[in-house]
Amino acid sequence: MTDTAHAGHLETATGLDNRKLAIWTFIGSECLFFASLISNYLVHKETWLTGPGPFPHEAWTSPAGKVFEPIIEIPLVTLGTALLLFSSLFVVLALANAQRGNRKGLLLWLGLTLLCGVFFVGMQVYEFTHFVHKGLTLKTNLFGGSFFVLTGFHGTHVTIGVIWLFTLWIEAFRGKIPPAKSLNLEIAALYWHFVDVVWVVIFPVVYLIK
Amino acid sequence: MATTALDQQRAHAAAGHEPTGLWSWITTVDHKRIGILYGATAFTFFLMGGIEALLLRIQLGTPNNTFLSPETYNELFTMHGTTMIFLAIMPLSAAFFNFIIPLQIGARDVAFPRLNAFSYWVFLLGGLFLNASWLFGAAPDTGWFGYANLTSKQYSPGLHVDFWMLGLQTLGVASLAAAVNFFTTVLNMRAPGMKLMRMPIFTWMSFITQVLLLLAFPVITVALILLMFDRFFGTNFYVPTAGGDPLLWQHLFWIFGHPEVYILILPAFGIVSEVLPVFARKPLFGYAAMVFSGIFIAFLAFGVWAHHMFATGMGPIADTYFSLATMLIAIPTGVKIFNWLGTVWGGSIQYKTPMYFALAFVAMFIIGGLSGVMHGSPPADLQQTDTYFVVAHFHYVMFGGSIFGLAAGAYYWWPKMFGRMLDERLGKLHFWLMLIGFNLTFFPMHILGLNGMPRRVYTYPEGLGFEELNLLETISAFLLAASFAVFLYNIIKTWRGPRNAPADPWNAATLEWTIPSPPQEWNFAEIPVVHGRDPLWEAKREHGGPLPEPPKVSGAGIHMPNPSYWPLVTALGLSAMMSGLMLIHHLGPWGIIAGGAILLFGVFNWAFEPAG
Amino acid sequence: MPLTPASRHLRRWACVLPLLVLVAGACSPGHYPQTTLRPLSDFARIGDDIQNNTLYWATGVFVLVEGALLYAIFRFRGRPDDPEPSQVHGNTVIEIIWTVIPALILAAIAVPTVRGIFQTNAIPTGDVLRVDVVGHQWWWEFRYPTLNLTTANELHIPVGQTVSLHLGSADVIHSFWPPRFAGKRDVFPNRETRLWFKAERAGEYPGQCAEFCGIQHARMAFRVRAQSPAEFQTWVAHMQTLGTKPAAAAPARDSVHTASAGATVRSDPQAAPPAGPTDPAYAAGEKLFAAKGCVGCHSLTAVNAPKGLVGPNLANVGARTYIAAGTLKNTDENLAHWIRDPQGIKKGVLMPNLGVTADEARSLVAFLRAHQ
Amino acid sequence: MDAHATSAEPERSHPSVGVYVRIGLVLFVLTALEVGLYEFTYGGHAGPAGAAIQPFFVPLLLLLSAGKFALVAMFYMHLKQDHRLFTGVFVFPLIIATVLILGLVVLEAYHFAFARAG
Ligand code: HEA
Ligand code: HEA
Ligand code: HEC
Ligand code: CUA
Ligand SMILES: [Cu+2]
Repeated sequence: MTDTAHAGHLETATGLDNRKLAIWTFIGSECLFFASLISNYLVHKETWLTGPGPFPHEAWTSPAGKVFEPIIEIPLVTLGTALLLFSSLFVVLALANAQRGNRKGLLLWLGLTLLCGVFFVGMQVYEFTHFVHKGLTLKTNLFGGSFFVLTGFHGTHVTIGVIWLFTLWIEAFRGKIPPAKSLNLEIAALYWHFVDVVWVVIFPVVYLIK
Repeated sequence: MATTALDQQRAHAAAGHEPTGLWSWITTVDHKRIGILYGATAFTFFLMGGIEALLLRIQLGTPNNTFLSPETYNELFTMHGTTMIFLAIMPLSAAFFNFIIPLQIGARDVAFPRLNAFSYWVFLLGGLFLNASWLFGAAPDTGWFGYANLTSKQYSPGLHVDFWMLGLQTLGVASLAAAVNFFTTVLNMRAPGMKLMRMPIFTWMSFITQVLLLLAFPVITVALILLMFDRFFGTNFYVPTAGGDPLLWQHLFWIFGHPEVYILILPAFGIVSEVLPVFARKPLFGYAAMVFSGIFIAFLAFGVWAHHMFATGMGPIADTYFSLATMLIAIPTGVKIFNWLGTVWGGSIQYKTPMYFALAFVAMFIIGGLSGVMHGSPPADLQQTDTYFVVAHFHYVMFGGSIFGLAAGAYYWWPKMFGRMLDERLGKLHFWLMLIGFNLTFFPMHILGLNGMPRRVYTYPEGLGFEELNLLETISAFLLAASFAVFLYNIIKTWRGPRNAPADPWNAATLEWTIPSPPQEWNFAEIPVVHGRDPLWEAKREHGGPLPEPPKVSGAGIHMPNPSYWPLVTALGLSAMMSGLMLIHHLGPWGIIAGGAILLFGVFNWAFEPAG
Repeated sequence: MPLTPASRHLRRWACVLPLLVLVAGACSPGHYPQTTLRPLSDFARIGDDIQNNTLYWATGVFVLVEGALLYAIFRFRGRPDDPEPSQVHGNTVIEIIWTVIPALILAAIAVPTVRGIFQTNAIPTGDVLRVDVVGHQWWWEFRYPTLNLTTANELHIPVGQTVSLHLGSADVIHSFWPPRFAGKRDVFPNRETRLWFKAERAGEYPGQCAEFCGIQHARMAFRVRAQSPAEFQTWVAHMQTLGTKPAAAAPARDSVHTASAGATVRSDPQAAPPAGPTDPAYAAGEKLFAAKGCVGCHSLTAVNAPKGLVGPNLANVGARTYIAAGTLKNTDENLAHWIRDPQGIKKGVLMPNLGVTADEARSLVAFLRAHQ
Repeated sequence: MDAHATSAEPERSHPSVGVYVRIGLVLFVLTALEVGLYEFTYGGHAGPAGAAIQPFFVPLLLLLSAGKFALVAMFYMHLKQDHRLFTGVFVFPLIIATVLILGLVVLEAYHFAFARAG
């Protein structure tokens, strides 16, 4: 992805790489994207008890007398959260290896990052299906809607990150990420960390705060 | 096939010839060509928006008119507003970002040329998508800010809102991609010596615009996503019966919408700040104040959104905050106005067409700004809101402001873009028709609004006193249209003429005028080194007079990015996804999947294509 | 024929004068019954005073700045061969001045604004008349909870008493706007909003929905009928007698409102007194009203009226100035036309065409006209 | 950031692997604290102390998560060492985003409170 018009004039005015500046710009913009989604979630907290359950932290008895347990399962999500945090650690280690030209280290840590990412997505898929089985869908109530949309868009970001990192893993495997090109990984890593810190906010807001 | 075409072009370029032909435009990544594409497309959409407005005006010319059915009227004002804002003014500004910014900062192209092409294609496809709704008899009909819950499935069945929602979503992608690109370009691609505080003021204002785009568009993206889930997937974010809240839409929309109006005006501020000094033959007065007031306006833009919502009854504390914050914007804007005055004051004003438009811009924008301040006072705004007084306000800022500013830019940069001088006499005719037509069309709206004429009504009854002024407005709107007919004629006439423009026809100050008109593909044979704010004036002063005409050079050894069609493929994939979404109840997920596959295919080929 | 200078002069004025008259007429608020510029209540005055204050300042700024601009445009005209003017880059003192002066002007605008914000947001207490306003696509429902009355499209209020409006919506967002009495207040399906004012003068005044609410947003007007306290009491007492059967002798339609400029005077009462229950057309109409399904959407009782009906309450429909939310004058012809072809008159309206024949319509009109 | 870098400024060296791992541990501990806090306030281990914590629960949680956020941004995303421009490009939107969330929640809460009181 070397898409810059810096032919014959390699330095930029700030001395910073175009792509790195661009990804930071994009991340800045994404802050507003997730802020809006989080606002949506919080705003509906007031009213999401309208409509049928189940609900996150409250047990609920349907008019027909069916009892719904609180739906959120903190241990499972804690595991996912930890995995995502560790993946952030792994990807900086992968980057450090890439910068030092240690291809094996790079492949190892990047591979672990990918595994964590895949597990996180898997965790979410499991959680979503589990919720659906328990009767919570997008349409059930506003908790369902705002929960699935917020965590779903986060999950989509993670999935894109996984695909991106996987491409880089293959590139690395084919020896196409020498230290001079470690920036390719650094950029993907920045995105990955950002997706991670978004989860750092979502986790307490959605799962822990009643 | 394709590769050979690319090869040919590469060979062409190496030999120093500009590639020509349709294919070269489809695969172009040259910021100048993309700028021209933006300009031509946006101007076409502007004419469409204008024709829509003329139809609205015919309907409103007389009371109880039946020229248009209520549905058609509602579709027309919605599409008129949406078209003018998203398909005319924003991309017309983008045309100038594209063509002018790299030239002004002494760069050979933008930071990401292929991303730039992608932005254009997405914009084009988004605009076509939105207007395709006419063919299905389902043009959007809920107003340009589409308030929930009127847009819900229950109250707006059919495809009208779907077209609007997905069309805007697509256009948002284009704007965001372009914003990332130009943000990076301005920061990173400046020629040596061009410090931030030496940047031409147009580049500065455009840069601030990119920041606004970056921060405002994600919010409407989310607002539209929520609407999309409501309409397609049965959520209830805006559906009150299920606990959802239509007011949330208003908040999200205006958090985007208010910064959006500064997205519309800041580029025009920039253009005018270039034109006034050149034709007054005096440097811009208070350069630093101009820059900081622009930044301040952008910053405040995020804190005033609810002044569009005074009638919702937000309570005294919120009203007070939003009212005071709104009024505060008058201060930095006033600083700009006074600095423009200071610029022409004591100058030696050369009355060329661009200067006419620039001066009229200042005069008209003041009127719109002052009515804006009147809106900023909630107890008064409760009467003004949703009347023609608001319609008058925003046409004064958007037409009297943005369009006059963009027209100044068009006349000013036309010779640079096409190597031809537009006809001065026709230009002035265009100007006078436009100035008079504009004021006669929109000034009476103030009076009508304060005297009780609500907006967005397809007709009004007799006896409320609205007849005379509405008829006057309708007639004047045609005068306004005539002014654009003159402009079109000027373009055609000039097109037939020779390429007669020198490199620096206006005795200007900035780098784009140091190179031939039109510029060669690589812009600068040698990247310039900048020593001050008005590099060309300084060079001329040093030289003791006009500089000699810059020579055309062969360009051998200058490496330019390769043309590529992957941006177009990717954009097509995105549009296919949007169409798939709209047809989800017919195709199931397959449309989306197919679109997504094309998108991914495009992205991967793009990523692994040698950029040259 | 050559014109003398004087007659040329005359000619010119002959062209200009009518134009001037037209413009002057078009600019005077008296020309506009729905104007916001001649407030008739305490609430509207607060906004009007603030608007005037702002407008004065704005006019001052306008004259000064545009004047300076025009002066510069003419004064500093230059020719290409003129020497380069002196290259001024800025002036800190003057820049500070033109930052501070606008700030002071804004303060002069902001102070009354903030005061006005708190005044208009105060919740009225004491002797207030509560009215619940419900916006429907595309008509207005008015309920008087303390009087247990319901009516539609005409808001009756007493002069001199503060009315406290509690507003809501049955479907989408609308905006309630009685320009002579108050600014707009949006109505929402999921929250209550508030508005209040004390009318100062009797009369009938137009109002309008001001938030785009679908295909017939333009035709969602209403009337405010401000009445003297005594008249209002009479009206209340009369309305409270309106059950399914109208009172035998409906009071003559009140045409006593002062003919103040801008207020529409009640049209003369229909020449013929309204038909009573004994009229055969009335009886036929009554049957049709049930048979055609009108009852499904319309109530004919003002007292204890059911909530949530699709159509407006018709208990006193015979006495309204307009029908269908300002679309038509309430004449027998129009009413019959409306009953036969609401979709043709107000496209998209939520009242279907029910296949009423001309004869049936006549009976229905007789029946409805008696509901005054 | 106005300074015109003449040569691509070699970014100040990134932290060592040891620092990364230590940050990772801290992140893990902070997460554990978050969950623990929940457990002791509302969860299975909520004792009498839980009620006492409740008023501080949300601020504490937000503080913990802000800490994690800052650690990742500063060390893993290298904001601490990299060019200040990156910090600006990230933190400015972050501020606007935070204000936006707060503003929306407050405005909507007010509206609902008002609607109910009415
Ligand atoms: C180019 C676009 C543009 C611009 C620049 C502006 C500029 C401003 N706008 Fe406008 N506005 C719109 C586009 C724009 N607006 C649109 C499209 C809508 C309607 C949307 C819809 O409903 O469809 C709208 C609606 C709108 C409203 C909502 C009205 C309503 O619906 O009830 C308000 C309320 O406060 C407002 C205020 C302002 C203010 C205070 C400014 C200020 O920025 C103006 C500042 C400028 C000046 C004040 C003049 C120059 C200053 C001086 C000469 C200094 C001295 C002056 C003083 C001391 C007063 N605008
Ligand atoms: C930049 C923005 C912009 C511009 C330039 C305009 C331009 C015009 N607008 Fe605007 N308008 C809006 C933005 C804009 N508008 C918005 C946002 C709304 C709100 C929508 C909503 O409520 O949702 C609105 C609403 C709006 C209304 C209110 C509708 C209503 O509330 O019911 C009216 C009514 O008169 C109107 C009229 C006009 C007119 C007459 C022009 C004219 O100036 C147009 C002049 C231009 C032309 C006429 C070009 C055509 C030229 C030719 C035809 C030349 C001939 C050549 C050929 C045929 C080849 N507009
Ligand atoms: C499906 C519901 C429905 C039915 C059935 C219906 N109406 Fe209506 N009616 C409405 C609605 C809704 C309006 C308000 C229309 C508007 O102004 O937008 C209305 C308005 C009216 C009005 C005007 C009231 C006013 O003050 O503005 C009259 C009179 C009327 N209907 C009479 C009738 C008669 C007579 C019938 C039977 C033949 C009938 N309606 C059947 C829904 C209905
Ligand atoms: Cu109701 Cu507009
Ligand atoms: Cu605004």
